[in-house]
Amino acid sequence: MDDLRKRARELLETSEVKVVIGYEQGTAGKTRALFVEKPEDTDKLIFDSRCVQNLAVYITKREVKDKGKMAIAATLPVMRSIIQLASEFQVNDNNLLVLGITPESKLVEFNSLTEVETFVHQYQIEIDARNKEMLDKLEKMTPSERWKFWTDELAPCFKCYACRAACPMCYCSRCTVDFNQPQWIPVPSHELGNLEWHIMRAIHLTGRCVDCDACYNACPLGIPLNLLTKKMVEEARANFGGYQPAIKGEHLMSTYKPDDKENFIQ
Amino acid sequence: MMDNLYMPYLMKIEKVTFEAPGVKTYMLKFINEEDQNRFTFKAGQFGEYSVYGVGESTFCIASSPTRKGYIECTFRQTGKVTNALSGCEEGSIIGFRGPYGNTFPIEEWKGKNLLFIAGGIALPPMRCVIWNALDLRENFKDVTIIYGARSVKDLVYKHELEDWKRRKDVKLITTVDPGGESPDWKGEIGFVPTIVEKIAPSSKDTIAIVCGPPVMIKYTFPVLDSLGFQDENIYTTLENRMKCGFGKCGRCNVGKVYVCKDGPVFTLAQLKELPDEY
Amino acid sequence: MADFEPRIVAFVCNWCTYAGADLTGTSRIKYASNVRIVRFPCTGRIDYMLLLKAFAEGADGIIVSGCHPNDCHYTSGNFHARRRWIMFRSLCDFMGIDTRRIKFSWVSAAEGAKWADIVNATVASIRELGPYDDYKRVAKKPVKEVTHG
Amino acid sequence: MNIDKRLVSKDSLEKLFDILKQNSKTIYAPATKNGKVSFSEADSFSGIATDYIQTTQSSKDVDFPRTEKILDYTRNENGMSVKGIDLNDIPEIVLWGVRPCDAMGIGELSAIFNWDYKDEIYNNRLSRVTVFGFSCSKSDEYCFCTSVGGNPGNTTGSDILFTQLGEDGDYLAEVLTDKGSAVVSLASGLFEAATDIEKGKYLADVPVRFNREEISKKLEKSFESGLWIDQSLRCLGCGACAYVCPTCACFDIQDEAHGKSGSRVRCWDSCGFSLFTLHTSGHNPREVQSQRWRQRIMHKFSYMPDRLSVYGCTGCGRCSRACPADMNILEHLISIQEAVV
Repeated sequence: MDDLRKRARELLETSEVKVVIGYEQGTAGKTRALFVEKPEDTDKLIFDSRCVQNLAVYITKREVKDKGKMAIAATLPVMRSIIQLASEFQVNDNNLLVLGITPESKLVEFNSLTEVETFVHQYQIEIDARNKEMLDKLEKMTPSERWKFWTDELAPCFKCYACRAACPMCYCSRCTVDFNQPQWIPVPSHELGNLEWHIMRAIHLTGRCVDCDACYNACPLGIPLNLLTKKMVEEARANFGGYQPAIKGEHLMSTYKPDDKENFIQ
Repeated sequence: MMDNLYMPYLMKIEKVTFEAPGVKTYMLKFINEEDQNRFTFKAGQFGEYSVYGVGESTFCIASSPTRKGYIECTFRQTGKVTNALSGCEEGSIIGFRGPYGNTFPIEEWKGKNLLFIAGGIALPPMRCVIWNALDLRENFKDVTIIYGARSVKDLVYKHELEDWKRRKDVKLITTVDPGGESPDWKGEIGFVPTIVEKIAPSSKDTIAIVCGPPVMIKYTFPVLDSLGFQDENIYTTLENRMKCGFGKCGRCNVGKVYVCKDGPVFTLAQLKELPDEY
Repeated sequence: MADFEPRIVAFVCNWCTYAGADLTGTSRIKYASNVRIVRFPCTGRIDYMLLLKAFAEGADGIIVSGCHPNDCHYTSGNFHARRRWIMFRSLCDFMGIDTRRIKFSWVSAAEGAKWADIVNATVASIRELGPYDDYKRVAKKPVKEVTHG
Repeated sequence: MNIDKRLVSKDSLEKLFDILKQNSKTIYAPATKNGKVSFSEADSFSGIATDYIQTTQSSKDVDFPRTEKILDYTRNENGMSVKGIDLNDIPEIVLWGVRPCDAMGIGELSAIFNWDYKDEIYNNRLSRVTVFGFSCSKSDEYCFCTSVGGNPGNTTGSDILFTQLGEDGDYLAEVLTDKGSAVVSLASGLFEAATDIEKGKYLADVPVRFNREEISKKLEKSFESGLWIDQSLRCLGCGACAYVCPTCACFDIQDEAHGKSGSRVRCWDSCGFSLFTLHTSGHNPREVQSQRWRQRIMHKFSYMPDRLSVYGCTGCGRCSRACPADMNILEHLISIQEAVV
């Protein structure tokens, strides 16, 4: 990704941006986030198929935002997250420059977020085959089998909240879980506390999740909690024709259509 | 029943005193007689007061150790537990765990002047040591109390302020923040640090005890410094987030110090050694 | 499970269904007493979390009811609620929560009889299903001594 | 003191497992789930995972469970009845397959839970646990037990330490405590006499990467240093590192009410969360993530050694393996050692 390094160096030398967020070599063959502030450090920037962490989680982080204008090396999921964050007024053209990396690993620089939006709208949010198959398998189960599946999967969860921390859409300064008046979600990680937490997470991400798997990759116990948000993507498509992150677009769960269809209200 | 560290004593609320808007004082008695007799504590120590089903909250024991048979606590209604606590009334059952933390070294202060400086809701930890000193009044030279609050109705322990005013052997100066005075207010008007500067108590052979909101403490220490007070002679209590109270849950760890075990009473000299993380 | 008396919690909107329930009473229509009614300003204010809390505290069935579309006192409360129920209900179904135990309905202030029918029908069907033990077992599960996966 | 060395053949290990089962011992052993190896109750010897370097979670969940009831209360007409939990109904547990760094961590947890005030709940649980340590024949670049006073064949904390002699070989069993010898007497047939076996040959090679005393001294002067900000930029502020760590003991106490009765529950907490030090007034002594990351390192490598004369890290490398942002603690410690302060 030499053109990424070259472009990042220029941006920092002309101080058009104060920090470039990209990937660098991590431990044991993994890659990790890198914050480049000095032009000479740009040669640590790398990009290959291992770079899947959603870097958009850092553009709402106080310590990074306060550095000034940011440039971010953004793959397609990261770009989707950026557009969804823009539609929720978290980032704008003054504090973010997007260095796009297309699915064919080609560098594309965008001058404005609307350009990123048009690029993102060329692709639909598609659930990958392996997870699609898992969703169908669960669909075929009876409710009590699904209940057993989910209570068993969620039982080991110890509420480290890595799924919340790794998700770009979870930028609230104080999460519902952190309130104790009322204590909506029990703090202890017993079975009820885990169930209510994961339901709340799926509901709060409905219509906002861009299906980037950051939550699943972050979970130290490998709990398939991304199936919940993927199911909500599927349901959004089935019931309301799906959604695409759009800067000026309507938000799925805070708008309605008078003729929304349903078959269970008497 | 092995002594479970987390098991509170059961206490009954004997008397409820309404001190100021949102501020109440509870007089608590042990339900179990032997607990009452075995229970001792020293000025400056705190406890964990629990409302079952809601949680626990940390405040100092506001009554003096010289008064036997009950303990008192004063709190402001702010968080989840204090809201539930202020919902209780006389006869309610709550829990109390303690006493925890270190104490004001009253023995060492014998033969010295005492200068108490308190602000707002921080009078309770001071009141405990004030009454303790006044009950042993002959051991100390003169006792000065400077107490300020945002407005007249925010002054706590109003009846006790009257007692201290009437006593000849105590010099009491009360003040309210500018604009907080009522028409017939006869006390000082001004922030506590400015009043301390105005009264300018002598620092010779004097121990200063300062408790109040962080902003008051921040501006009072330099005034005491200019009056010549040594750092080792200035005491304060540190209010950190606490949960267990016996040095295990890690919340109150500041530098090498666990505030619940090595505090909450610190001298200014000790505070200056702590990293700026409290 | 003939002798089982289910505990039903009804979350209703104040302007339509609650008024409808009043009408049921004033017109002396009998309906099952298993239902405990919780009044809300609007169905738009009924939080999905309250339904989960009801199950956690031991409810066997839930009724959620409010104004018909276009009748809402706040014009769009029930529209927002409908979209929320569609998504929440499919998530519950996906996780195996028994959606047969949650009845959604529109009952206007004039439909006293409909309210009685809905309550009776719900109580009968929940009595058939029996207590909601699956959820109670998770909710009341004592904090496992050693909580390994 | 010479350790009671025995030999246990490869297939009598399974017999040992069955004997323990017959004596109604609950056995917790590593098992694979969702592609991760964690301790869980083992019903069969075959279910025990063997091809792994380290479990995802440490074994502290057995002595210091992530969620644990500490008292029950009931409101009744003449006031309130509160009772502590009955510790006798905790089963006798055999912790099978504990790595030496986990076993070493038990000592550090006990130091915290017995500092001045004795935590009887923890001590009682610990007294019911028999630790079967298994030495490490493999390690990876996350491991650094040798830099913090441990080693792949360390006996500290284990009741019996098994070391496999070669790829498919028998086991050297070092019986270290009374609990260990109790197990030996339970299954004496399986523990044969051991000839003089040179254990080191079969252990993994873990290079020493830093000197912890030097780091502890350097930390004294680096509270204000800028390295905390650079190191913690990619930290996301979750609790994964604290919850998988064998020596993190910070906890929260929460009440749960259901009608007239309820319980008080102790559950894990992490200094990485902002809520950990947030005052009700809104004041938060640790406002940003760099202060919280600093607290994690300072507490383990400066405050604990100073106050409890025990380091808060056994070099298992779990926090780095579990971290979603690859905050590699070994790498950070090395950069602290090299930093000019």
